[in-house]
Amino acid sequence: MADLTTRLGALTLPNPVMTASGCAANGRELHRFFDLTDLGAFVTKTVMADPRSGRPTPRMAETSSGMLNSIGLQGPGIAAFLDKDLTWLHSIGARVVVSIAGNTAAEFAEVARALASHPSFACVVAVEINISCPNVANRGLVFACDPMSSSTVVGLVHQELPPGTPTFAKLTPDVTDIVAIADAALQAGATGLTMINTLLGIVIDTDRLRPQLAGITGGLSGPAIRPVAVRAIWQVAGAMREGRIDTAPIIGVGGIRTGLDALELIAAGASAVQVGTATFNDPSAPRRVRDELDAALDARALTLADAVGIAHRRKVQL
Amino acid sequence: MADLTTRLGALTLPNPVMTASGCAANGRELHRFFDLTDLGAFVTKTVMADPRSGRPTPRMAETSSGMLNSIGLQGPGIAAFLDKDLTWLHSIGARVVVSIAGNTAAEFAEVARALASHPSFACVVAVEINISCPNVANRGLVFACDPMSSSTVVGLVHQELPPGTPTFAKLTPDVTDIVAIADAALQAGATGLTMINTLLGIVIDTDRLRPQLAGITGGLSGPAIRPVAVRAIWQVAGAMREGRIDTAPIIGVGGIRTGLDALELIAAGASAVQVGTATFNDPSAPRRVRDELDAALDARALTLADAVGIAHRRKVQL
Amino acid sequence: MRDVVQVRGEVVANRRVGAYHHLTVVAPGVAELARPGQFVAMAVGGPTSANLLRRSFSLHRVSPSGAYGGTLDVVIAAKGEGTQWLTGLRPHDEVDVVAPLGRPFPLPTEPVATVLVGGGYGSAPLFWLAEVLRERGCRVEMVLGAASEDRLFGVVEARRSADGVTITTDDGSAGTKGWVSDVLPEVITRTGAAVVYGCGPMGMLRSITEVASAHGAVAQVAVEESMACGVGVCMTCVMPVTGNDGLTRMVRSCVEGPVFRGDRLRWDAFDDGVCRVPADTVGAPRPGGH
Amino acid sequence: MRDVVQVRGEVVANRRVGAYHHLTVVAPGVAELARPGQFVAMAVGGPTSANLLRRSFSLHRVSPSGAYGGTLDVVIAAKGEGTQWLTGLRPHDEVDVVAPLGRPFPLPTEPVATVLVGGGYGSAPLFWLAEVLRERGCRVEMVLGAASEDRLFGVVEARRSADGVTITTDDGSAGTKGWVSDVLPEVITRTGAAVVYGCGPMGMLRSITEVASAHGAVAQVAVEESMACGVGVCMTCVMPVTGNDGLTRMVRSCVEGPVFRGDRLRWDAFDDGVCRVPADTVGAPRPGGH
Ligand SMILES: Cc1cc2nc3c(=O)[nH]c(=O)nc-3n(C[C@H](O)[C@H](O)[C@H](O)COP(=O)(O)OP(=O)(O)OC[C@H]3O[C@@H](n4cnc5c(N)ncnc54)[C@H](O)[C@@H]3O)c2cc1C
Ligand SMILES: Cc1cc2nc3c(=O)[nH]c(=O)nc-3n(C[C@H](O)[C@H](O)[C@H](O)COP(=O)(O)OP(=O)(O)OC[C@H]3O[C@@H](n4cnc5c(N)ncnc54)[C@H](O)[C@@H]3O)c2cc1C
Ligand SMILES: Cc1cc2nc3c(=O)[nH]c(=O)nc-3n(C[C@H](O)[C@H](O)[C@H](O)COP(=O)(O)O)c2cc1C
Ligand SMILES: Cc1cc2nc3c(=O)[nH]c(=O)nc-3n(C[C@H](O)[C@H](O)[C@H](O)COP(=O)(O)O)c2cc1C
Ligand code: FES
Ligand code: FES
Repeated sequence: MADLTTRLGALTLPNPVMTASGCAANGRELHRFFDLTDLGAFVTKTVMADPRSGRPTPRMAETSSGMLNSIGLQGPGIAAFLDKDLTWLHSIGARVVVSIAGNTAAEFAEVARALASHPSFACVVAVEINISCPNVANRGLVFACDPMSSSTVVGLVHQELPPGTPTFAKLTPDVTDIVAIADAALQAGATGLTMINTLLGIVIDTDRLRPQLAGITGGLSGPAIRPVAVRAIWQVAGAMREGRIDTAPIIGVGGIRTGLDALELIAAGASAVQVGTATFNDPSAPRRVRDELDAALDARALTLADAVGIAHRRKVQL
Repeated sequence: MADLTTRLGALTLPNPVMTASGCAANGRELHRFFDLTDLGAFVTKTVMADPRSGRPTPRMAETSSGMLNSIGLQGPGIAAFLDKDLTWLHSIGARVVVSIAGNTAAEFAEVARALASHPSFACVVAVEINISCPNVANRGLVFACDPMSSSTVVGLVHQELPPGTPTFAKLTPDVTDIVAIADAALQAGATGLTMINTLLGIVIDTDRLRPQLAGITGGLSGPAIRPVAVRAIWQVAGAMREGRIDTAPIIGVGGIRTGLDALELIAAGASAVQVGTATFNDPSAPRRVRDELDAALDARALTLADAVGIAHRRKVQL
Repeated sequence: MRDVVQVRGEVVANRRVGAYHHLTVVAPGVAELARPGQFVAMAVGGPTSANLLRRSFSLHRVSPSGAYGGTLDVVIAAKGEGTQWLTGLRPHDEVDVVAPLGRPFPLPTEPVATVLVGGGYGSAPLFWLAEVLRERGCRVEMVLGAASEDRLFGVVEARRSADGVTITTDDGSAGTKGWVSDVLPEVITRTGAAVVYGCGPMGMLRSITEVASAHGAVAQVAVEESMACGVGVCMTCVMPVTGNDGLTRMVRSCVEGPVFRGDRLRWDAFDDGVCRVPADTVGAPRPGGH
Repeated sequence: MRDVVQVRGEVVANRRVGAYHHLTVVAPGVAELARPGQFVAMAVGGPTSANLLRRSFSLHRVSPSGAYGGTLDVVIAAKGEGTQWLTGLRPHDEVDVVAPLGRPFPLPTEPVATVLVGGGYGSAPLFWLAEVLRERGCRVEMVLGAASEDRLFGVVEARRSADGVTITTDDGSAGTKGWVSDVLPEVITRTGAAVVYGCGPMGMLRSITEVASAHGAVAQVAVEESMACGVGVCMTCVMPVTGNDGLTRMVRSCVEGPVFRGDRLRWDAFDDGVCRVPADTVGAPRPGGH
């Protein structure tokens, strides 16, 4: 057993493996396959203020080593989420990261406020601010495509949470300069960053010759995008090492299927990782990834802490 | 046999299938597997002014349904290219698209000038301007990440080519707003656009725990990225249909392995397609894709011209 | 208690049956938990696969212990990459299975007459259902329909499992030429059926529901929507269903289905391969909204 | 005339040999074109594969026509996903092959003495080479080395194909304990060899080259660099090689190799798993970058 303990700012977790938001619902379903408390943390499906039906179907298309989804942030709304889902997660003793979003910056704040005032907030170890969603006030441009919108949201959410609550801004890779967005989120007070959300993609149904998803575009996820996730983490961690932006913990997500995949993101600079699409292939994937990571670190005689960002230190000088 | 004839502005080609720059060298190697004149056009490896050794090795990493490459635009320089490679392509009767690049906007122009004055320019049906490469004058930022740099390059190249020479600006998907870059390239005089170049990625070697590529970052290509290519083409073709930018032909590239894959890009708005990484899996891929596309169009009782952008017309109104 | 298992199954047999493949897989632990109407999700492509998503199939039959340990049977139409891979499996090949999944067909508490309607491979789960119903003293009639004779599944088995069998094919190559909905009214009327069970394409399930309602019977239908996970975590498989409170919600067909009461499904939302979100759905987009 | 074929091969046999698998594949047309030192590129993972790139293997042997039509043999060490898939193939499975590729070992025009040095599976192409050399009247000595006995390939075959055989293992489990370079000077001296052929890991090829040069022999070595295409179109497999004009260029080892004259390779560029571009290479990056 390698020492898997990880530190994300002031937060310490027994191991670095989490579910990814939207890939594990709110816990009950995966709890049939493994004990959620085996994970470093459980990340909930992004919740917004009101109930949302989500998009029409088809909502998914399989792609080479990945998939597109266009769920449209379907969910019960924050009130029902707190009373039913978070309360249940609390009852089983899970460490919970709650993912929140809003159509406007004010809605983010509203959701954060409701969350902070609920009794089950006690099980919340961090809040993930999903800024990779469309900003209604800005022509539907994704918050995380714009440094200004990103920092507004993060700032407003922080005001609603008890001081010291760890927050992670979740970034989209669909930008020219992810370091600039990371910088804006950290300047606005985020404890750290979660990278990456899905890439925007389209699949055409070649029988009907129209987009396969009813909502036309969807988010690309799965092993196909892992090199993009590793690159995003590397760039942002690199900017931190060079002092170009503040140093902060990174949660890596994107294409992790095995313990070695997780190790890639960790070596690039992530202090924790999330397993998303792979869970659809194997409902036990998050726990399996934890065990495989454990074995991989053992085989290399490393602790988790040793491995974080190790590839920067070992990179070849040409 | 479906009618595969395609029109790219003033240029008419007998079929829409091409090789992708850098995935077919300069022709001799693939000519052992099939006759290059069977293709709509042959696209050469990007050539710059001087000979270039390219990057150290390892230069490649296999990824899930794709690969990373960091070749570093290795090549013989424009003079040797013209005398040996273009002359040979001319001799076999190929229709050639020459891909050019430069470290500076002026180098692009220099390469274009040399090209235009060579006797074998006669076999050149179009010039592809690979602006998805680093601009030495702008901190190494890729030209195609910035509308201004993109338009400067395209404008300068145009001045060096005989009036009416079709040019295609090749765009990177690694930008927040690809429509803005497309617009800049077209405003500057490009006949059309080639989309997409590779996505920036990193793979970590989990034994050595350092980046697997000697050059650290590489370009992600292959079926893994097809949904991103389809999306980029869809967005730009959509902007054209809505009159937000000038209408111009699009050459689609990214993840095509089969005729149905090609049809996806075509239905999204591409008038021609390029087959890149799939050639490494199957050296006959470009010609096979042509034949499979032919059969797929036949089965749907469509000509190539019918199929271009058809998914926009058929999309579901919600 | 665990109500689902994930096991590395071993293929015992893979037989061609008409247009389909009948696959038998050793999958210990499934039979003890499974009931008719539930399904299995199988991983495809082996360790180097580019296809990540599991494929779902109705459980045709399960047997708690045979010569090889507990097995499950499915009937597969080779369609795309995943089903082609599965139907190409040979004995001793491995396939990862998660089962049983979803809600089974609800069984009547009284020994009423029932009609079981299957379209194409949709008949696969019905023979097992028929046995269970007859054990409870229910009369079971079966109606099997398909485009053509080779796409009918289980005609011989139907004669054994049911008290009466009616066959339809679109082209008339077997049984009555036409659709199951053409013969269904007569069967319901004749048997006085209280419940009609259906499994097959959505269009067929809709007409079964209409015919059943018109004849005072309840329809229980097993739907088929694209599923990325099959276990309830991805929200891709939703459809609009009206609940006991009269409100429509987008519910997951993998965990709240695949069996729904036919009259609870919002058939008006399905059209041309798309299922829209009815305007009165809980949380439906508001004008200007999401 | 075509000098390469792409065919859908069929596996005839897959035998375990020590730490390796010896695969025989029906691949019509290859044997007629192939010469020792050339290689084959095989697609892996079947139709749903996430592994796009072909895997390269030295041709161990070819036979123009046997019971099954022309075949080729390769010796494979299971390492990552691709080689695991290949070594798991069973008779009648299909595998797409492109062969022969690359430049073969150049043969001496005179009947000189030669030494053939193989490290691990690197010996695979040498037995065929030995036959061809002996047909030309060359004396052939073989030196086979590996980490341990199970990683030696073809010791028995070597005794048949060569006039003398020396074995080394790192752990002494067979033959002399040590490296091939420890015994090579004696073999060259004793036989008066004019050419040393080598195939194996890069470190070994380097020392073979050094020993050969020191003893006035020419080294011809078959290198191994990661290859994305194997056919010369991707530029991933390059290494710095000095040409007849004395200039170093980054050349493709798949078409201009895999066999190079050892003294033409810029060994100084290889270090710690990376091959740098020597500063005097044609087109090398200038300060300030390319
Ligand atoms: C509850 C349930 C029970 C089913 N029972 C059977 C059965 O008994 N026999 C049988 O032959 N088929 C059955 N199907 C349909 C079967 O799952 C699909 O035909 C299969 O997934 C197609 O996979 P593919 O790789 O061949 O096709 P592709 O088109 O390549 O599949 C691409 C993706 O879309 C999904 N997909 C495509 N069509 C369907 C579909 N109709 N339903 C769900 N997902 C789909 C696939 O799972 C995959 O993720 C059932 C589906 C569901 C949801
Ligand atoms: C000319 C040549 C001849 C070879 N002959 C033999 C032989 O006779 N027997 C044998 O067992 N092996 C041989 N190899 C090595 C063999 O090609 C690799 O072991 C194999 O490609 C590894 O594939 P994998 O999927 O198991 O490993 P992975 O590490 O999963 O491969 C990932 C990617 O890297 C490439 N790669 C990894 N290692 C190598 C390597 N050493 N050489 C080339 N590409 C590599 C793979 O092709 C693949 O694209 C030869 C290589 C070359 C270039
Ligand atoms: C079906 C699906 C639903 C998702 N929903 C959310 C979501 O609600 N909130 C969010 O922040 N990310 C969401 N994501 C993105 C994932 O959390 C993750 O960032 C992304 O899928 C990349 O990781 P992966 O490759 O491991 O899946 C979703 C992804 C998928 C596939
Ligand atoms: C090995 C390799 C080398 C490439 N070299 C070039 C190049 O020189 N110029 C260029 O414009 N694109 C180059 N590309 C990008 C391809 O032309 C193409 O845009 C990209 O690979 C996406 O297509 P694909 O998925 O079909 O490969 C290269 C791609 C690969 C894989
Ligand atoms: S298939 Fe994933 S929730 Fe139903
Ligand atoms: S492997 Fe592609 S050029 Fe050598």
